Amino acid sequence: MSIAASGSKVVDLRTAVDSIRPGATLSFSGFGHFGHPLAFVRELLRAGTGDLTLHAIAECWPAELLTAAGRVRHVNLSNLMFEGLGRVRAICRAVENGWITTDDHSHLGLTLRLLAAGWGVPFLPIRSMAGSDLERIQSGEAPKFARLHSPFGDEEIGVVSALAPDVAIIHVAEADEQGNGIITGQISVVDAQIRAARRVIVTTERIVAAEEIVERNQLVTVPGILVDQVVHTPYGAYPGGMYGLYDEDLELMGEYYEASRTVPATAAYLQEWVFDLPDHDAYLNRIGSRRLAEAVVDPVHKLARGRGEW
Amino acid sequence: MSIAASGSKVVDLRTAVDSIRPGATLSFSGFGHFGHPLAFVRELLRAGTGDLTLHAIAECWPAELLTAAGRVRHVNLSNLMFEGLGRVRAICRAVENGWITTDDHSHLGLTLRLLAAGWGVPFLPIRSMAGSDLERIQSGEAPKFARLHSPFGDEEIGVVSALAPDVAIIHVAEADEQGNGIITGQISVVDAQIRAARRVIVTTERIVAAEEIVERNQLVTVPGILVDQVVHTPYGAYPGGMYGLYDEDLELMGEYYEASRTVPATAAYLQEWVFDLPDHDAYLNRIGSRRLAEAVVDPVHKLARGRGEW
Amino acid sequence: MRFTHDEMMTVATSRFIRDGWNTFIGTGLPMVAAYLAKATHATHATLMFESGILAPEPRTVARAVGDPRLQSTARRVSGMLDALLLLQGGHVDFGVLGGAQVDRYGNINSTAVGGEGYHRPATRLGGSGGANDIASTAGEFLIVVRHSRRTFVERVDHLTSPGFLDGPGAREAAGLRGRGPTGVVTDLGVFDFDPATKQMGVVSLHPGTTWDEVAAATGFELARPATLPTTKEPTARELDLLRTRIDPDGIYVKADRA
Amino acid sequence: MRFTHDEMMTVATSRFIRDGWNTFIGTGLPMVAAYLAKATHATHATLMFESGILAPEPRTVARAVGDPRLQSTARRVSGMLDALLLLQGGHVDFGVLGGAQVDRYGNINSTAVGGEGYHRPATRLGGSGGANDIASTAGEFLIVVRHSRRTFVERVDHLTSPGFLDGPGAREAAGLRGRGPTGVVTDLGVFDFDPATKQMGVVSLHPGTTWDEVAAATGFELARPATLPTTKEPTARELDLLRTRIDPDGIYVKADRA
Repeated sequence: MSIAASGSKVVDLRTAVDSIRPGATLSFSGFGHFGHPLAFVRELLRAGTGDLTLHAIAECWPAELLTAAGRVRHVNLSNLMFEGLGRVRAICRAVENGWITTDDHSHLGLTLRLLAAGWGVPFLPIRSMAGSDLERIQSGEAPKFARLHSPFGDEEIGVVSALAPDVAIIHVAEADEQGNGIITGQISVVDAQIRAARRVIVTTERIVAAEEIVERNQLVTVPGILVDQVVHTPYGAYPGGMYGLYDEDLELMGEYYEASRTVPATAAYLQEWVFDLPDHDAYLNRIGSRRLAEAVVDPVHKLARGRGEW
Repeated sequence: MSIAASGSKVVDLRTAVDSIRPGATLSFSGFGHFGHPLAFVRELLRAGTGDLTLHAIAECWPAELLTAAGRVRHVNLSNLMFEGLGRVRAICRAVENGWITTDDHSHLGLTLRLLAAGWGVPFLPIRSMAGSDLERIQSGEAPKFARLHSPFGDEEIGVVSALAPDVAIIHVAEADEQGNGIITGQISVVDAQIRAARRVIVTTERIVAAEEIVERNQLVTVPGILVDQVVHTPYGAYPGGMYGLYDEDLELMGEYYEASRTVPATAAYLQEWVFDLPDHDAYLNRIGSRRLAEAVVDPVHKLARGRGEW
Repeated sequence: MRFTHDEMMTVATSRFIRDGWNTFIGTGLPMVAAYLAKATHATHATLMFESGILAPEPRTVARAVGDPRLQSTARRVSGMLDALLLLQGGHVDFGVLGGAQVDRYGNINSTAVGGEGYHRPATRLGGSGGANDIASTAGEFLIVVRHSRRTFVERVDHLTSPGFLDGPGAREAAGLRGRGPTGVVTDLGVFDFDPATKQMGVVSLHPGTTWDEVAAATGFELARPATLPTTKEPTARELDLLRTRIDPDGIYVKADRA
Repeated sequence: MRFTHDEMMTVATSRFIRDGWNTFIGTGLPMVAAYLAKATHATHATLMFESGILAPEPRTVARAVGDPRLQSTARRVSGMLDALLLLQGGHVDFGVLGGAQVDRYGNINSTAVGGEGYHRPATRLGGSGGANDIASTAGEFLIVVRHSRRTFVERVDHLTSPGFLDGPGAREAAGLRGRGPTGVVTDLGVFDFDPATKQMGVVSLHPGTTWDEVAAATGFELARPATLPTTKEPTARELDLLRTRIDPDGIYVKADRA
């Protein structure tokens, strides 16, 4: 039973962030420059919650910002980079200097680990990772990969172990107050994340009436029964984009990317864009309504005007 | 590579049916009284193809009609009954008389067997079937269930073996000529079936332009790359229904259900409604356009007029 | 107030459903009971169907687990694999199961009865469907059947869905995660399972039912408790909801309209 | 006709893509090559992205594998789990991979270079992503990298994605289902792997490239074949398609605009 089944699950951003304990293991939605719950991440940075472990498949921006602020201890990852820009420098620097530890997987391997946890089984079989250093180097808290003899034939097969984050934080386009959430476009690995996590926090661009969800009930990627808290965070993925709603702000993302070349510049960026702003409203005020409006996409081509042909 | 990647995969119903060899293992879409590819089944009955093995999770109508005509040798099943009516009498009679053999699973067990085949792995773990006669009685060609010791902890876990049908026959609401198919409403176990099968035949109410598929590309349950043949079969699930398009014809379904009480009456029903009609067009002519029109559902409530409140 | 066996069974079933629970049900009497529970003490119970339908709120009673009424009013529609993996993943608190045979340990047969056994039964039935999955992995489940010696048997001909198997510790040994059956509702009474022996015992007899009737309709020995409580009657509100709102046409729950 | 290194690499890559193949790609030069193949000899190749995007037909070149242009023009949009399980299920004929280091067996490092190894490298990179999955389970794959001694190394510092591992039989022993790497395209030439030894060999050098240049830019011994064919130049049509239709702004493929 979901803890808030007795009514609306809607809470404010600070309440949701305060439910994250120091030392927690987290997993975030997002892929490329889209769909990361960055309003949540900034509030989590302000809260000061540290000693985190991340199960990071495609959440480059949350992982980078949390690592840049020194809040991360260990990352189980499959790929972290900024598409079209380059390396996630704060994470790379932290690894190169031994500030954080990592355990590497293939995308399928780490996703299946989450799925195994979500399905309530100790492992799932996999046809990749075998023979590579992803098999040989096991540096997580628990073993990630083993080989089994199939009971159904003379065959050896790899299996990856179940891995459950304490909390999955998922940003969606629309959700009702029970957390039934719609993601427009590709869902990245949200399906595995929400099933694996012990708790699920949904941040959403819009909270909509149940009827709006019912009308498009085949598009509900996040079943409300898995959700513990729902937070209304308009432009919650900014400066990243939300497919179908607004485009990523390449200029602002580039500003972080440039700052990330050095530790002091990174710290200055975080000071300016996170710590000096009291909350998400202040962040959006700072961006300004004109810039937010310019990011809004054409409903057919899903690109903002001025972003070229589709 | 799908065999028809060089262009349209559209063929006529007879061509698709003729691609099914005697002795084949088949799996059909459908759930309750909805979504079964019954136009295909009737044409398969006319073709005389026999000695079939079925992997039957929810396809009560295809399984019953094929068994009633003596075309089935073995059924791997999880549940076969007519919701709201009662037993699938031809199948029950065939089992009680030893005319066919069966191997029973739970719904999850049989679905995961198909999924294992689709994922290219020899087994998938499962938390049910253990301790029951579904574990103890193994009467398929190959073992279905075993227990494994997890390499990640002191735990025993059940696993079900991969099971691949030769052909999955899936009825959809809309598909493009490459077989990218949209099912409106619940998808039953189509996701597992199409991934497991060596070949996939899609029968569809409408063949639509690619643009119509692209517009709703998040609703495409059947990826065209898995599909080998596409067949246009309007009212292809009749006398069953298609969610969002037409309701089931309870009178005609009831007519079969009554006939199924005895072997001669069953044979007479098949003669009248299948063998005496040369093809699907003749079948629809016999039903008559008035009756077909009456089955069309209200676009909002998804029920035909005269079927009561929603 | 007069009420029928169906109504008593429905009301008794609904009382097993707790507020906030994710409840996995099929159609028929259990579905009516679940909507009754939602209309009374379990407002925030969520209904789930094996077809992948989540939290439907149809205006009239559905005829099937894939009924258009359920799909068009659900918060989410997916498929069977999704529904059963949510179940296995531990997200279902409660399920309701029927069956052709039940034994003293709450094991259920819905596959094959009599004859030479599984391969050549006298009567072949529908098979497990999702029942074994619910019995194995739901938090707990309730058995709802009509009471007769044919149904309440010493040993089920086919153990389709696990109750407590052959007694204490057996579910754990098989690795089953759910707590197993916690009750049985029949047209004669309400039953439960002894925490120590895992054998069926009497909770209450429905109004008007005698111990002798129950004993005669049960094919295994049922201990007679010192006192025999009577099942709490359906309230006027419960009957009114059933008769006027939830199943007014008596599709699943027959009301005495004489 | 003049052309750039980028253009030669793109055209050489596109020629590896066969008609009808399901091709799993990322963005960048390989995506441009795939669209070139579809516009020339492989009309019915289907493009798949790890983000779950199937058969997109964007009007302009996409910047990322989750680019809105790809999503809004795709025949199907799902997610990563779906895409990678279709890959593992055997539905992908061909993939294209890059990397920071490649060895003679086609093993690829995209994780960590130098320093004290994996736990404390001199340079941490992005990691496998779907690359290991493609290398392990796609029908076959092509390696596309720039040619230098830093890239073509005797032994990769981290074996992220399996080529032929340590030689003949090793993929089979590890249970890998894909056939492995079948070619390498660099800015200097086209290479393949010897069927017997599984070691990299020369297929052709790009126009204007000498053997000495290749040997100097390769950190392991590459056998000099008796004859040194020249890679077939890009045709006027291929260059025209690249420059005017597929990547007119030179986002991924630099044309010499001097």
